[in-house]
Order: sequence, then structure tokens, then C-alpha cells
Amino acid sequence: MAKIVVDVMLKPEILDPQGKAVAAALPRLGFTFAKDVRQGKRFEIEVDGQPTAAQLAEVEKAAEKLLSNPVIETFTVRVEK
Amino acid sequence: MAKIVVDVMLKPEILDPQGKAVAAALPRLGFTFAKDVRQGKRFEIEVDGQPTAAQLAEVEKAAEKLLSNPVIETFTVRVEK
Amino acid sequence: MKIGVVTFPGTLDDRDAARAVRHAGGDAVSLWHNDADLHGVDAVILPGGFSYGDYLRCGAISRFSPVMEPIIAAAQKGMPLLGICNGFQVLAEAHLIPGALTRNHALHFICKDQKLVIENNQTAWTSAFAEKEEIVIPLKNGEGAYMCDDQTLAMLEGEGRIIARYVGENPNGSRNLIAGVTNERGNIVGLMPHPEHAIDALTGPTADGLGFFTSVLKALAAGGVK
Amino acid sequence: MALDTVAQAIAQPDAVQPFAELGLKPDEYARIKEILGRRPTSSELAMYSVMWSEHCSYKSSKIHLKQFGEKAVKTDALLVGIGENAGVVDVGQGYAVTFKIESHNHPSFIEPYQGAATGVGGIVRDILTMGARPIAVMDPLRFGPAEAADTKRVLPGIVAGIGGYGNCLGLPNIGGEVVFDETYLGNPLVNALCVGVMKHSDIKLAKAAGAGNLVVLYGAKTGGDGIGGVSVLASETFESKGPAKRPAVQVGDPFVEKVLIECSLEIFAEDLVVGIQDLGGAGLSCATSELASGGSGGMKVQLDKVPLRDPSLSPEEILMSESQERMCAIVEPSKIARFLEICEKWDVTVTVIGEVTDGNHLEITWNGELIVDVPPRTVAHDGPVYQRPFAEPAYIKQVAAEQIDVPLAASAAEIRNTVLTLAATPNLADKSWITSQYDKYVQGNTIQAQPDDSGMVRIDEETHLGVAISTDANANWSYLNPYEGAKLALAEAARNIATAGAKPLAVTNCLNFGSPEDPGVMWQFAESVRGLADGCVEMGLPVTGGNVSFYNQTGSTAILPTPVIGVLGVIDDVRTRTPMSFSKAGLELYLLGETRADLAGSEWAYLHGQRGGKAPHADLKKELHLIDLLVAGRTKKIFTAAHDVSQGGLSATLTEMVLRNNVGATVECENVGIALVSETPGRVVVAVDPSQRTALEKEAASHGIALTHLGTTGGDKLVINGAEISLDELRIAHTQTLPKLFG
Ligand SMILES: Nc1ncnc2c1ncn2[C@@H]1O[C@H](COP(=O)(O)OP(=O)(O)O)[C@@H](O)[C@H]1O
Ligand SMILES: [Mg+2]
Repeated sequence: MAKIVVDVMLKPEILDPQGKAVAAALPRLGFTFAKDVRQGKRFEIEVDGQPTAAQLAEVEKAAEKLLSNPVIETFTVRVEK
Repeated sequence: MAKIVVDVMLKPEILDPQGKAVAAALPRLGFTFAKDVRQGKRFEIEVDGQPTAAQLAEVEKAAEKLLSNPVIETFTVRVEK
Repeated sequence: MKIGVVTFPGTLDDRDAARAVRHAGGDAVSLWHNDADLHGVDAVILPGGFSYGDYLRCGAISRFSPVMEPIIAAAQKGMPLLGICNGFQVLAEAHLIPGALTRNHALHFICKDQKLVIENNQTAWTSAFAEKEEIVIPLKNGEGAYMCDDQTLAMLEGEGRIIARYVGENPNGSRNLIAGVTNERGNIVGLMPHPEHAIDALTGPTADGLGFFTSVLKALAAGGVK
Repeated sequence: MALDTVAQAIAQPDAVQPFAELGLKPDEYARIKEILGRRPTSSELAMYSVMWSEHCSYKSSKIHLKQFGEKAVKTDALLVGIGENAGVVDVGQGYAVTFKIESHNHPSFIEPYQGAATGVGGIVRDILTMGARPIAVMDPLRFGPAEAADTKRVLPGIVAGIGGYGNCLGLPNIGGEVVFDETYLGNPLVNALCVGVMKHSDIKLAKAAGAGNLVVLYGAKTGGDGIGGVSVLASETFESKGPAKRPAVQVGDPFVEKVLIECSLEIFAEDLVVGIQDLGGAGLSCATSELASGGSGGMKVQLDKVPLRDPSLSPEEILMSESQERMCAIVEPSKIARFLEICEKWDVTVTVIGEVTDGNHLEITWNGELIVDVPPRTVAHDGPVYQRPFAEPAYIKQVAAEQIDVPLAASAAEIRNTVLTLAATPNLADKSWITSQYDKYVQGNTIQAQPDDSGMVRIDEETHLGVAISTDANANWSYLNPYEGAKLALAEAARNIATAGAKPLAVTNCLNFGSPEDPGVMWQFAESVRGLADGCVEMGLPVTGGNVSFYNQTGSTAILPTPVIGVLGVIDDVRTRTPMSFSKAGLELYLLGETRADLAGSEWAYLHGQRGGKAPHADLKKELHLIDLLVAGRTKKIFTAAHDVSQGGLSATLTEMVLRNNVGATVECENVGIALVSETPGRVVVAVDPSQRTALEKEAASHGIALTHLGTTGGDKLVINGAEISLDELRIAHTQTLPKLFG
């Protein structure tokens, strides 16, 4: 069993109300480390055995078609150990 | 500028209706690779310079206090290049 | 009796909650999230809405508002505190009530007239109801599924701390059909459906919700919660 | 590209400018040069191009829309007419109500959730801008066939977006429409209506009066959103150094808008603004030029002061950005301190960006350099006006000649089949899968919402004054005859208000059509406007505002002409409204109005693949008598229930009535085949207590409305001419369609 992770984030030029809210809340709690916060989605996909190249290509396709909306989002696919 | 990533996932024993919905939608689109899908959140935090150990400790604290709810979620903190 | 109604940025049902308090015969006092003063109120309602847009997690940001400090302190000494919907989420995030509220199992917002059964009519907010009384009030939320671990669930069931349950089909995926929960002492109640929208059959499905507000006035008149 | 200043425009008169890429025609570009006496700077060009676009200038529709003003009945009820952000109507007791519909069709196709969400956000700001507290929203929607794959993509997203934004603002959703038709497959329609209430004294206008007053921008920071949303501008034509592609889709932040509403209402309550304008289409270009031309005439703006979300934006882009959740106010210097204080209380970003001046110059600087110097009126109001050619399309005569040939029920089995089929067809099926995603209770003043004929909200808790609104369009009829179609939609919306006993008062509209460059579409448009204007005269109702959406088409196929008409009514005591259905047995059911064989454009014909024939004629005099009868019946407490007959005919009306409170009915109709499915306008089914029979007969006769006894209420079945359908069976048919399709 392996895990494929798809991270989906809003494109940088798109407003991210959630990230903004977190960025505003952190200093109110005394946390001052963040210059900026963006919030996205993380999908953990479990697959049988080691993922093949063909399988990863399929995941890319699914990420583009279902897991993200390319008009406003970008995604990355990777295998996690 | 560096990026600290906090990943927040529902604990395995907590039902994840979003992940379930994705897992159900994939085969309808002809994607058959997924045994299981879990959906969580990804926070990208921009900080000035290379994050120090002290800063990372602060992020851990913020992740525990604000970014996740320990009743239902777990989190990981890491620096991304 | 003075009942405080808190307004966080993004709170929506504050005016409705205040109206419900007045209908029940109390005085509603509005409390501002950024003001750490309770202005002498005898009880507090955290109303519904989308405080801070419900971004991050519902209630997660408002739970740290300045006004929450005196509220938590007073509630821990027995002051009646009711969290409705988003208010319930704030109570859970503040760990005043065990468990958490998560995404509805159907993944979308639902607004419907919901039948409930009152399971515990001994709390500060439910004493006006009969034992096992069935009522209909609006349910409206996107993240109303009550979740907790098995141990907590057994404890809540064992101690009779589930104050109301959904009747019929589970509307949102809550464990054990839980619609409302109280703390050990019975002064703090978290409730997912909206009694403040059911105080008059002209504007709500029924007037069944009024009981929550008359309950607290009765409890306060009797000297509060032991 | 280096900063293009006015000085440079003078020094380099021959610089080549991408006016065509910005959607301007050569003659329009020439006209700009003529106005300015020089070539425009790139910022000026950006402003003119967005403000002279179809969306902002109404250049194709203006000459037709004029009729709404010219033909209008004079009425004291209209406090603010067409031209402002939204019209304002007097509803008595010192209250004024403002309402308007807008379209967000194209963005919703590209990004259903955000497109629909920002559509709600935009119309709510229009209402807020008038000084009103928004009190409810509605959402007339049109989609491709319910079974189509793309409908499964867009519908759930659009519904979630409307709910996501509206619910978060705390605005009850009190009604709308959902219609499926193949012409909307590549171009769904998302129209959003908002209604707001204020005291007469609180009305605000978009004008920047008083030299020395401050221009204040407040709300969200400006980003690169929606640049090119208004015209077809691609920002690369400005060779900006920023991100290669500026997003054409905006993401809304309903939380910021909610805070903006509360903050603005507090500012209005303390009377701190002279004028106000929201930033919608064309963003700052629109707000500054409209405010300036509505007021003293001049304005100076320091554009570099605008708070930015994306620091790489060029001045041209800032002027065009359609970032959501922003407002622009004109504030006297003595009141600015308090203004800033309220913004701080609500944590709203606020910046003074300029001041009002005398004269006729809108001057915009960027770090001290003059980049815009234009007469504001020329940007805001003197845009091009087109006399687009129009001609009756060939299909009109063809379809008019078609005979409708559909099976009509005679036997009990056929009656059952007709009723159950209509109950389940997507256009008539129960819409709760959609409407239950909308909060209808928030604010605690909702008297009626879906599935009632109209939405109704109480506006005064002491006096029980309320308003009712309905939106309607019948695109099938508009397709057959756009003139009658517009009138029929007006009649239906008015009737839907009157069934509850409210009195129609004012009209708004959202005119959704294909390309105005197609003479046939332009004819549909012209005929619809003429029909609506004439209809409003006949019914004595003013048009208070509206919206035009052109270019709704897939390839060369236009959508059906879809004029969505909204009617607002007033009711003096919401407690006395007539509900849509009955909850007890033993009441008498009657049909008000006559039934003819009106099958053209009907749902039954559509179900049988037929869209030809002649649309019914709209008899608005009759409609007025019917409305009077409905209002009288309410005040005289004659009716127990009233529900109009429209799409799906009597079959649909009876289905909705018996299922509403789960009380059946037994009826007997003459000529049952036609009676069940005909869609003759001007009809309503009422339920009355037997003791009210004579009162009803007298009332109907005195209003000249035909009255037919249908049967009685009661039981757990709907029985029509002996054909029995159990309520359970009917409910399953009616309620399962949408959940099965969408999940
Ligand atoms: N998109 C929508 N949003 C809110 N309410 C809707 C929507 N679509 C339909 N409704 C409501 O469902 C009910 C039935 O709609 P419809 O059959 O179109 O009504 P009518 O024929 O009276 O115009 C009405 O109350 C209408 O307002
Ligand atoms: Mg109707």
C-alpha cells in the first residue's frame, strides 16, 4: 500500500479568504511568524502496491478534472512514503 | 523567504465525508486507482528568512491551538524548499 | 433578567436571539466580541451565523475573542450559557462541551424544519419542556454533524448529557442523532438547531423554540444553576 | 510598459494603442480622441473601454430601454427611478423598499460556485448602496437538460455558491426559479435578486457633491480579479510585469461583505456620507466617473493610495479590477474621523483616495503624475449608442403555423399518468434539493418562501407591514411571441404576489438574450422590452430598474429569449396573507378564470417534444381584475388558500396544493384532458370554507372573473374525475426527481 498525495492550492493571484482569516487570527493569539498564509486542500489517496507511472498519470488527470478547478487552482501530485 | 507547511488531517477514526465523496466520484469518471481517499487541509505559511528552531516550535504551538482541533484532527509541520 | 447576546464579526442570528429573549420576557443585552465585559448579564447566548466566515473551522477563530474570557470564567461558575449552531461550534472549540462539529454527511448546507425529542429537561435551558417532549424547530447548518470518540459518547449517554436528539432520518450524520449536549453541571448547552427561529408560527415552523428561553428565565428566577 | 501620462499622450500623439483588443471599435476610439482633444493615456483607454462596454453602457439596449421611462405611468410610489443603482419604492409607514435583479451568467459557467456567489455579492452591494438594509435574496436559474453531464457539473456548484454567499450574509433566500432547457446547456442563467428596506430619509445616491469632500475607498483590498470580466481585455496587452494571466474569475469573501454591510449601515445611521457607490463591473473606473458626474462634476484621485492585494498591479489594471466587496463613499472632512472609527471597529480596510472638486475634470494621479484627465460624464454617461438592426426571425412564422398534437387524458389511467408525469418532470418537480441549501429563516421575518407563490418578508414587527416578491419568465412563450411573452411573465409575477393578497407595486427585470449582433435576437429583445413597457402601462406599474445580459449563446445558438420579471408588492398585515394551500378537509375548491386550449409553449407540449403554436394573448385588464379579487378575498377573509395556475396547468397546481400540507382533494373537471395541462394565463385555484361560498360568488361576479367549482378538500388521495392517486405515490413522483439526478 502506498500513498499518493495531491495538494491543491488557489493560484497566487486568486483571493484566498480562508488563508487571509488565518493570517489575521495568528497575531491576535500572539503568533507573529507569518508573513502570509494560504490555505488549500490535501488529498491522501491510498493505492495498492507501488504506484506505476501510468497510475500517476491517471492521478494527474483526476487531479485536473475532479480534485481541482484549473480556472482558479493549481495542484501537485507526489508519492509519499 | 521560506515556506512552512502545516498539513491537517482528520484522525483515522473520524468519518471523512469529503474524502468519501471523492472516493465515490473517481470511479464514476473512470478512475480506478484509489483504495481510499482522505481529504484534509494544507496551510502554506510564508516566513522571513530560514525558519529557526524556535520559530518552528511556535508554528507547532499555533498548529495545535488554532490550525487544528485535537479532538478530531492531527497535524504535521515541515519546512518546504 | 438580563440575557447577553454576543455578536462576533459574521454573526447572523443575534437579532433573532435577542427577539426570542424578549418574547420570553427577558431583557436582551448585546455583547460585542471585542469587549471583555459582560455588562452585568445573568446568562449569555452565543448565536448562530458564520463568525469569521467559518473559515478554518467553524467557531475556531471566534473562540479566542476577548469576550470569551469572561464568558468562560462565568460559565465555569455556573452562569447559564447557550450556544446555538455556530455558538455550539464555538463552545466545542473552546472545549466547554466535549466533541466537535463536522461537515454534514451530505456535504451541503441544509435548512429544514426538524423534529427533535428533548432528552434532558433538567438543564438551565430545557426545564420548560416535558420529559421526552417532541418539538419542531429549524435546522440550518453546513457543519452540524456531532462527532466524538466512543468513550465520550458512552459518557454523554451514561450521564444523560444529550439534551436533544433528531427524530427520524439522521439529517447530518451526527453520532447517535445528537442535536444538543450539556456540560456536567447543566448550565452550558450547545444546540445545533435554531430555537430562536421558532418563537412564533408566523415566521417559524412553530413556536416550540420559545421553551429554551423561558427555561433560562425560570432557572435564573429560581436562583440560577447549582 | 512605462507609465503613460497625460503629458506623454500630448507629447507622443501617434503612439499605437490596443483599442481593438480592449473591445473598442475604431469610431469609438476616434470619439474618445475627439472628446479629449488628444489620444487617451493607457489608463484613460482602460476606463473608456470598460465603461463603454455593452455590460456597462447598455449601448445596444439603451434606445429600447428608454420606453420604460417614456411610457411609464406617473406614480408617487417611485422615490428613486431608473438610473440609480436600484429603484426605490414607497411602501408606506415611512418605509422605502429597493429591489433589483442582476445576471452573473458567464462567470457561473466558468466557475459555478464562485460565479454564482459573486453574483449574489454584487446585487447585495447594489441594494446596500441605496442606503438600505438588505433583507432577502432570490435566485432565478436556468440550466441545460437535467440529465446532461454538464448540468451535473454546473447546477450543484451554482446552488452551493448562491447558498454559500447568501447564507453567510444572513439573507434569507425567499424564492427563485429553476428551469431546464437544452438552449441553456452551454450558457446557464444565474440571475440574483436582492431586496432591501430603509426609511425614506435614509435614501443614498451615487453623487459626489461638495468640493473639498473626501473620496473614501473601503472594504476589501484590490486584486487582479475580473480584469477583462467587463470587456474582453487580456491584460498582456498592457505588457504588465505581473502574473502572466489575470484571473477573469473573482473569488468572493462573503465574510468581508457581511462586515461591510454592518459597517456601512452604522455609517449610514450616523449620516456620515454625502454619496456612495459600490464597486461592481468596471470597478474604480465606474465608481469614480459615476460619482463625479452625478455630483459637483470633478474629482481628484491618487490611485497609488488604493490598498492592493497584489502589488504588481498597474494603474490600468487597478482602474479596471473587479475585486469584490469594495465600496466608495464621499465624506465631508468634518465627518471623516468618525467614519474611520467605525471602519476600525469592524476591522474594515479604509483609505482616503481623493477629493471632490468643482469643474469638469476627473483627474487621477499615480505617484504624482497625471495619468487620467477626463470629463467624467463622457466616461459614465456619454457612451456610444447603437441602433442595432433587428428583424423578425424566420422561425416565428414557422412555429406559429405549427399545430400542437399531444395525447390528452381521458381514461382514469391516462389522468393518473398525466398527473404523475408532470409532477415528476424536472421543470415541475419539487425543488427542495436546491432550496433546502438556502437559509430561509435568518432575520426572523420570513412569512413565505419556497415553495410558495411568492416570497414575503415582514418589514415592521409592530405594524406587520410586509412586502412580497415573485420573479417569473416563460421562455417558451417568449420564444413564440416575445411581445406577449414579456407581458405574460409580468402578469404571472404579479399574480404570484396577489395570490397571497399582496398588492403589486413595482417591477424590475433581468433581460437575458443571445447576441445583439444577430438581428433576430435583437428583434426578440426589442419586442420583449416593448411588451414589458406596454404591460407595465396597462397594469399601472413602474419599472424601477433592471439589467440586460446579452451574448448568452453557445456558438451560433442563442438561448431562448428569457426576460425575467420581478414584481414587488406590499401587504399591510402579513398575518392576514392567504397561504398557498389548505390544511383541512371539507373546504370547497374553485378555479378563478377561464380555461382555454392553451397548449402552445406548455410543459406538456414540451414533454412531447413540441415547442410550436401560438402563445396566449396576455389580457392584462383581466389580470388586474383578478388581482383585485385576490386582494379583496384576503382582506374580506374569504379565502383559506390560493395558488396560481401556471407551468404544468391545473395538474401541477393541484399536485402542489395537496402535497403542501398532506391533505388530499377530490375534483371533477369538464374536458379533463385539456383542463389538466392547458396553461391559459389568469387563473388561480382557491379554497374556501363552505360558509364563504356566496361571498366568493358575489366577489368573483363583481370583478368579472369566471368561477368554476372544482371539488372539495380532504382524504389521503388526489382524485380527479374518479382517477385516484395516493398522496404517497404523488409525493414520491414529485420529490425524487432532483435527488436522483443530483444526489
Ligand atoms: N432557485 C430557486 N431558489 C429559491 N427558490 C426557488 C428556486 N427555484 C424555485 N424556487 C421556489 O420554488 C417554488 C416553485 O417554483 P415555481 O414552480 O417556479 O413557482 P411559480 O410557478 O409560482 O413561479 C417557488 O416558491 C419558488 O420561489
Ligand atoms: Mg406560482
